[in-house]
Amino acid sequence: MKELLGVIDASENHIQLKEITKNRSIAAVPIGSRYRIIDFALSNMVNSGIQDVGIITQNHYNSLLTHLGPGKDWDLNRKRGGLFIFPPYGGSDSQGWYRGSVDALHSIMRFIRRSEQEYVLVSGTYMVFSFTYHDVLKYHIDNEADITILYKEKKGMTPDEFKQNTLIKVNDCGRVVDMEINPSLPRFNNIYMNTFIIGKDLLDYLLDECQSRGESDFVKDILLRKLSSLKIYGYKFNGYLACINSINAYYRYNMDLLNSDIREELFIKSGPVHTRVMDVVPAMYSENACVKNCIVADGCIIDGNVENSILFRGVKIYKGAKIKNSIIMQDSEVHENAILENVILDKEVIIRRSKNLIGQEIYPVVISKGAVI
Amino acid sequence: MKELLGVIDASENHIQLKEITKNRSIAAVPIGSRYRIIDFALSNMVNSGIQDVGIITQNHYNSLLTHLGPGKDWDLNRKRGGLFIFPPYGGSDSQGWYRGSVDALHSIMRFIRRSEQEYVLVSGTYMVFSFTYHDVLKYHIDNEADITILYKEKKGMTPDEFKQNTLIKVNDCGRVVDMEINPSLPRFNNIYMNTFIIGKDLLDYLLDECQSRGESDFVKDILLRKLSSLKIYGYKFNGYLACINSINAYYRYNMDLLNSDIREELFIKSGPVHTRVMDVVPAMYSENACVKNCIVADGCIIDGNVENSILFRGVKIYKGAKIKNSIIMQDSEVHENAILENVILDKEVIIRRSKNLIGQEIYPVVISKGAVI
Amino acid sequence: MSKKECIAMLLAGGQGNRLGLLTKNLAKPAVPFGGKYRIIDFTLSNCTNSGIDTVGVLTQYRPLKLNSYIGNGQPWDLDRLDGGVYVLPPYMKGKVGEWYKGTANAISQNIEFIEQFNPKYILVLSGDHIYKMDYSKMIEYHREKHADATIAVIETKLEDANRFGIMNTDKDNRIYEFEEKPKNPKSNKASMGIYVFNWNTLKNYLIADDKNAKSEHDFGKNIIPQMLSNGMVIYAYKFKGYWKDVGTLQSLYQSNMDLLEFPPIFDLYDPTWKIYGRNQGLPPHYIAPSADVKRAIVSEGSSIYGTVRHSIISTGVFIDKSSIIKNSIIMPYARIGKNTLIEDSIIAEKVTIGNNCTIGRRPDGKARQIELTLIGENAKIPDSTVVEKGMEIDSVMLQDIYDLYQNDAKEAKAL
Amino acid sequence: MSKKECIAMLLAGGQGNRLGLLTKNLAKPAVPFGGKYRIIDFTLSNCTNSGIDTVGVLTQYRPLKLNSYIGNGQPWDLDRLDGGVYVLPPYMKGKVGEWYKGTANAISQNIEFIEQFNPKYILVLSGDHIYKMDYSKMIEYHREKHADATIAVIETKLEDANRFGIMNTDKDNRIYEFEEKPKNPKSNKASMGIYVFNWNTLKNYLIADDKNAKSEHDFGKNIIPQMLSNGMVIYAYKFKGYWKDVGTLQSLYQSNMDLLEFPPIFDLYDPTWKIYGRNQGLPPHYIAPSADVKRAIVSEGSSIYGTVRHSIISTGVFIDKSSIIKNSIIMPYARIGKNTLIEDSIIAEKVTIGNNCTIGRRPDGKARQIELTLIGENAKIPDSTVVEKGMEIDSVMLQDIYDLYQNDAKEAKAL
Repeated sequence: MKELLGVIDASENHIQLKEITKNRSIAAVPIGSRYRIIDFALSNMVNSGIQDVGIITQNHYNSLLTHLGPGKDWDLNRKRGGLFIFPPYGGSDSQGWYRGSVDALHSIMRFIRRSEQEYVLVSGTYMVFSFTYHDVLKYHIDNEADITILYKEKKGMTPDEFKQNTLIKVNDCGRVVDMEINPSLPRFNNIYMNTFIIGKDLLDYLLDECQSRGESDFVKDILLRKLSSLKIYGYKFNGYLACINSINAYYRYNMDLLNSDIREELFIKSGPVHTRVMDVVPAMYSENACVKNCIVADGCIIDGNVENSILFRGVKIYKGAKIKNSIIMQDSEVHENAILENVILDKEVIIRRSKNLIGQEIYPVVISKGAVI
Repeated sequence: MKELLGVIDASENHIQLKEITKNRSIAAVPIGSRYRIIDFALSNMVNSGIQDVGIITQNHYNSLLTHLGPGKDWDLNRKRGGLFIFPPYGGSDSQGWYRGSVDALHSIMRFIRRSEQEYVLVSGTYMVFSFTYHDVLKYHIDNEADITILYKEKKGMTPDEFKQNTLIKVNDCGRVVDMEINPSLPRFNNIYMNTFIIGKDLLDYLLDECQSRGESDFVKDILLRKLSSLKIYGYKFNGYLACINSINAYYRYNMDLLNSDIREELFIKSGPVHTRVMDVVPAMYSENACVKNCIVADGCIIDGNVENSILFRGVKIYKGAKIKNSIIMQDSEVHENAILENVILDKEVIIRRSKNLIGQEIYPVVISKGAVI
Repeated sequence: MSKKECIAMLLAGGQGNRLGLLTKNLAKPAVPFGGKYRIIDFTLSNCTNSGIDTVGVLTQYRPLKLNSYIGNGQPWDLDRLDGGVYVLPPYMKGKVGEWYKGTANAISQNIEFIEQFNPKYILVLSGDHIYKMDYSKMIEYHREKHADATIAVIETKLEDANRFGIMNTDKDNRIYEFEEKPKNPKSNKASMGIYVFNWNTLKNYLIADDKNAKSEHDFGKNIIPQMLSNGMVIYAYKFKGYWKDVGTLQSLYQSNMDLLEFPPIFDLYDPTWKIYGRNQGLPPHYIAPSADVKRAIVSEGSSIYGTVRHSIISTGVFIDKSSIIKNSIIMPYARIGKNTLIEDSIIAEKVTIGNNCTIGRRPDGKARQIELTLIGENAKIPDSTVVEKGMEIDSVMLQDIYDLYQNDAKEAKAL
Repeated sequence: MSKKECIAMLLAGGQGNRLGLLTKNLAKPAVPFGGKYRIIDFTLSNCTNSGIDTVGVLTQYRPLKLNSYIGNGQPWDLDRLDGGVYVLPPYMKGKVGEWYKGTANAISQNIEFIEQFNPKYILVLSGDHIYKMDYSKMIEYHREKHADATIAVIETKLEDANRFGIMNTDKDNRIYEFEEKPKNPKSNKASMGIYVFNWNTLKNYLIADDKNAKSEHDFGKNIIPQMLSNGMVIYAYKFKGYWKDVGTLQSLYQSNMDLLEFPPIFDLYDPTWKIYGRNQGLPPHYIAPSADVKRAIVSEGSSIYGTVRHSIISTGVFIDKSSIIKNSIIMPYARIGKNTLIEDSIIAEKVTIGNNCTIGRRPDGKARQIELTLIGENAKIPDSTVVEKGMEIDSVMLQDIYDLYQNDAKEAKAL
């Protein structure tokens, strides 16, 4: 896909997951035992054969920078092209914090203009799915579209998720004919996936026009306004979509990964999900381990009981500990006879002997990074 | 040199070279046909076998980031350790722009503390020299010194250079007994080279103490004050030193490179000076070329006359052009019959046919990047 | 290229006959180990962790997978600008080429390669040992002793000493005699096959040895004895810690099982001495509600629906419901069907085992030395197959068995 | 490993006899070219620039320097996680090993390597051609034509066609006949030795060819004619642009000299098609006040105090005062003394030439075909030596000459 430049807008600081996003952006939030949320958006591009990817970051970008490094693990540390990370204030075009997606994109317009590609694929990170974009680009070109946006039918999603999203109406030809932004009671059937393809020159023109009017939101100030004047097409995505825009959604979608079909679709079908390689040993199960329905990363040492849970790298579960319906992030430890249920432990948390933490499925308890309880 | 952590403080924005530092830090200023000033400080560390290097940057760090990339060209793109670049606001410890060297170092103290090394070598960039630090570290340890600073006898240097520098007095045992900062008429004989070795824990303590008193300058607020309470030793450097703290010094020291002995010392004796590899073809001399006493980088095409000059990569000199005593940076072009004398052209300058630019040796004409004249 | 203090030469040429079918299509150092590693990972990681950034891997037997596995050396941080890892096969000089004739000859044929780096010391390593060792300390010892050569030794039980090359040393650990598998060992210091040499000294011995038609061109049998008889200064460097030569199926199996001991005999969890390997980019492993996993190592990308006891489950393995894996090593990407029992077995890479099979069942009530069963790479074992204890089976044999069966069937019909 | 659309196999095995002493210690693709390159840089850069990220380099002759030069592939951006560049020597399978017997056999011995990547197409390249070509366009053409094989051809003068493998095609460029060096060529389409094959098809032909004891196992002589006779669809892909087989000393010299043409016949200055090579990290070159350099290519790290005319000066070369270099190639790190004349010569790597020498002087007033003089790698030419036109000299010969001289002197004394 030499024609497609990838851009990931990871400056989405309107998405907050309680303590989990206190010191990291949503893009850097750990998910699925060994990944970060951005791994999906980035791997989708790499698996589509996209060779140049720019990532726009905003506040708390440190953990994201550490995670991405020079892009080796995505094979994007190339001599020409590869991975470009834009910290705020980085581009000489930028004038401070981004008010919205238009500011964010505009700040890297020089990078986009200089690229060799004709089209730009822009994606966010908090919509998690695995997909390759060959067909979308073909669809875009065949339709002679100005913009092609990805959408999925909303069925199966909860009202919570609509509130922070855009719903669209698509006619029989695939043209997007109407949109509603963050509705409480949506009239339309399709959720916009924060991902679109656009010609480089058109993007340049639209961003400039929008900025010159003092506006800053790509969906509200560009897509919605231009529905009739531009040919905006919708590409229907039929796969699995996780929209991680709240702590509940985060919890629920992690638990989804215990379903083998969903794992198959996310991790295998569209190619591997690349992530930072940590060189950790395989997981070790002791004589006392009792593990049921869990996904477990390398480096775990399990001497206790774990059920319906997600264990990240290097987690230690001591003898007699009982863990149920929980997410335990990297290097956390649950000591002897502690009981956890419906809990999210951030990284490097220590739960001392015989402590209990019980949350509810619709209100999981969240423990901040490094806490000792 | 597994015991030594390298830190380059490239936040030196008190050093300004007219238009040349308008959009780049002094560390990123081009020098010697194919280098940037920071290449020397960084290569010194790499050639000393230092494996982890942190670089502190401040404003205009974009060209520096592009130049360094992930550190491949210095073999510092390692799995563990290697090159760490700290943009301002990058560390969660930092609270804004650095007031001075203490702020700069303090902002990366977490990085320093976490390192495996026992000692830290801190260096600036605008003092250009080629050296390896094995003997300095041995000297530091043998003396049981608290801090060891590098100095060179001032003879041969001009009064201009003292004004922005520190001069020191060293006793027979090598102890630094007095210092004077930016003197107009110096009483001491030795110039401090902005480079020192210190124990990691001591550095931590001193920075914290200094910051807690609201002070910010490492030389004035730490070195000078602690002359008696700490064992501060001077290590005498006997090699070639270029102190690039003004446009005149910049011009003069570039011209120094036409001296073969100086080139031998800078580029060969202490190991190669690594820089960004650009994959440019060798230089091409036409039938009409007449070149005398010049250093010329790859990628130049020379069809005219050049004397006593420094040509950077990709420079084009057309037929009949006459260039003398000048520095022509990357991708600049001098068209037919133009005449340049005592001129510094920044990158991508175009001098049209038959234009003349004549400066003076002590006042070279400087043309900004991208200018067309 | 700049001068290097020390470069390592890793002998990875052996065919590894004693690993049976495992090395039929695979160089020994590329054999999987410990769930997600290959044998060579340990030596390469030791090099990186010891600060040795230039490693020549000498290989002539089926190096393809090894070559691809090593690739650009990035997983071991050996993708260096100046140095890094090089796979060194035999090559033609002028009109003739010759294969490596012994460990010493393999180094000797690569004198030119080594000279490029102009090293002071050379570290000779084997590609089939499992251990963690800081070579920089051994080199430091070698330097301090002003030795011409230093040999790493491990203290064995005296009764085992007759299976090793034994170093007889003076009080200062200087070696005065070397005995290959002595009947009456005078010492328990066994050579680990790890040598440091002053390169200039070794080079001369290699050149001389090459001209000696009677020599087997082997370090232990020829070079070291020759150096000793010339009065060269050779020291023994005592190594303490876990070390295992995994040159036989039995020792490979045992060394894998050692990883399951708790507290560990051989600890891979030390963050200051990571073992690096090529990562496959697989998702985390999944333990199903029907699974029962105890005393096991389980690697990324596997899915377990059955029972696992005291076993190593490698990357990408699938174990279906109601199956039982006991005291076994399941190598990468093997797939085990439903209701199958596997005991005391090594199941090689990409093997498929059907439903209702029994592989290597241990006779009831008898506790004696484990007799291993081995299913070779890519073999497809049909449903309801019984593989008896101690057998070694690969896909070609399976075809033979099948043909035989067809023949029998034909003949039966003909009758 | 993931499936690759196309992988490249680069034939770099040849000894390159016709490059004389230049390849005495060096594989042909590692011979320096154009000041800072080596011959193989052009093909590897073409691969990278064409988006082909997996390249096998088949080599068996003195691959050390080539191996070190290629290293981890980083200079050509071929240090990929999955793919990249692999040096592929012959290897042992079971007890036996065999050297590559021909171009086709070299590929055939690496079927297993290729299968790992499961490619749809395979691009077969030579390691000793100088050209810039976008292989992705050729593959696209191959795909559009639904061809089984596609061969790149260049149109030569009809009178030269008898020195090439000539493709006779129909109007659509489909090849119906292949003639090796025909006396009466029917076409001027010469094979460039660049092939695209459907891998599955080629594999079958390779396996069949290997079993044919009469075959020379060569693409041009055996595989292509066999495919044609079986009615396979083979197309010719016309290449326009600079292309030179630098398999002889004369053509290597000429191709270097072509770089000095202005406007360039072969343009290396195109930023969209960079030629990559391993960078030596040398300082810029220096032209002294006493120097006079015209019509020359001068590379990093050299210092010129003398006169250079119509010559290639490579990296790290030193040319002292009052010396004159004319119509010559001075390869990396050569050092030329004072007051020395070099004409129509190739001075190989690391040669040292003393003061007051005359190398390859052209007889006055005679303008005819250039007869080259070659000084081989590492040779040290003493002061005041005269090397006559057309000679090839290396350090070993110099020793012989010296011994001879000593003998003569002794005999003279004895008399």
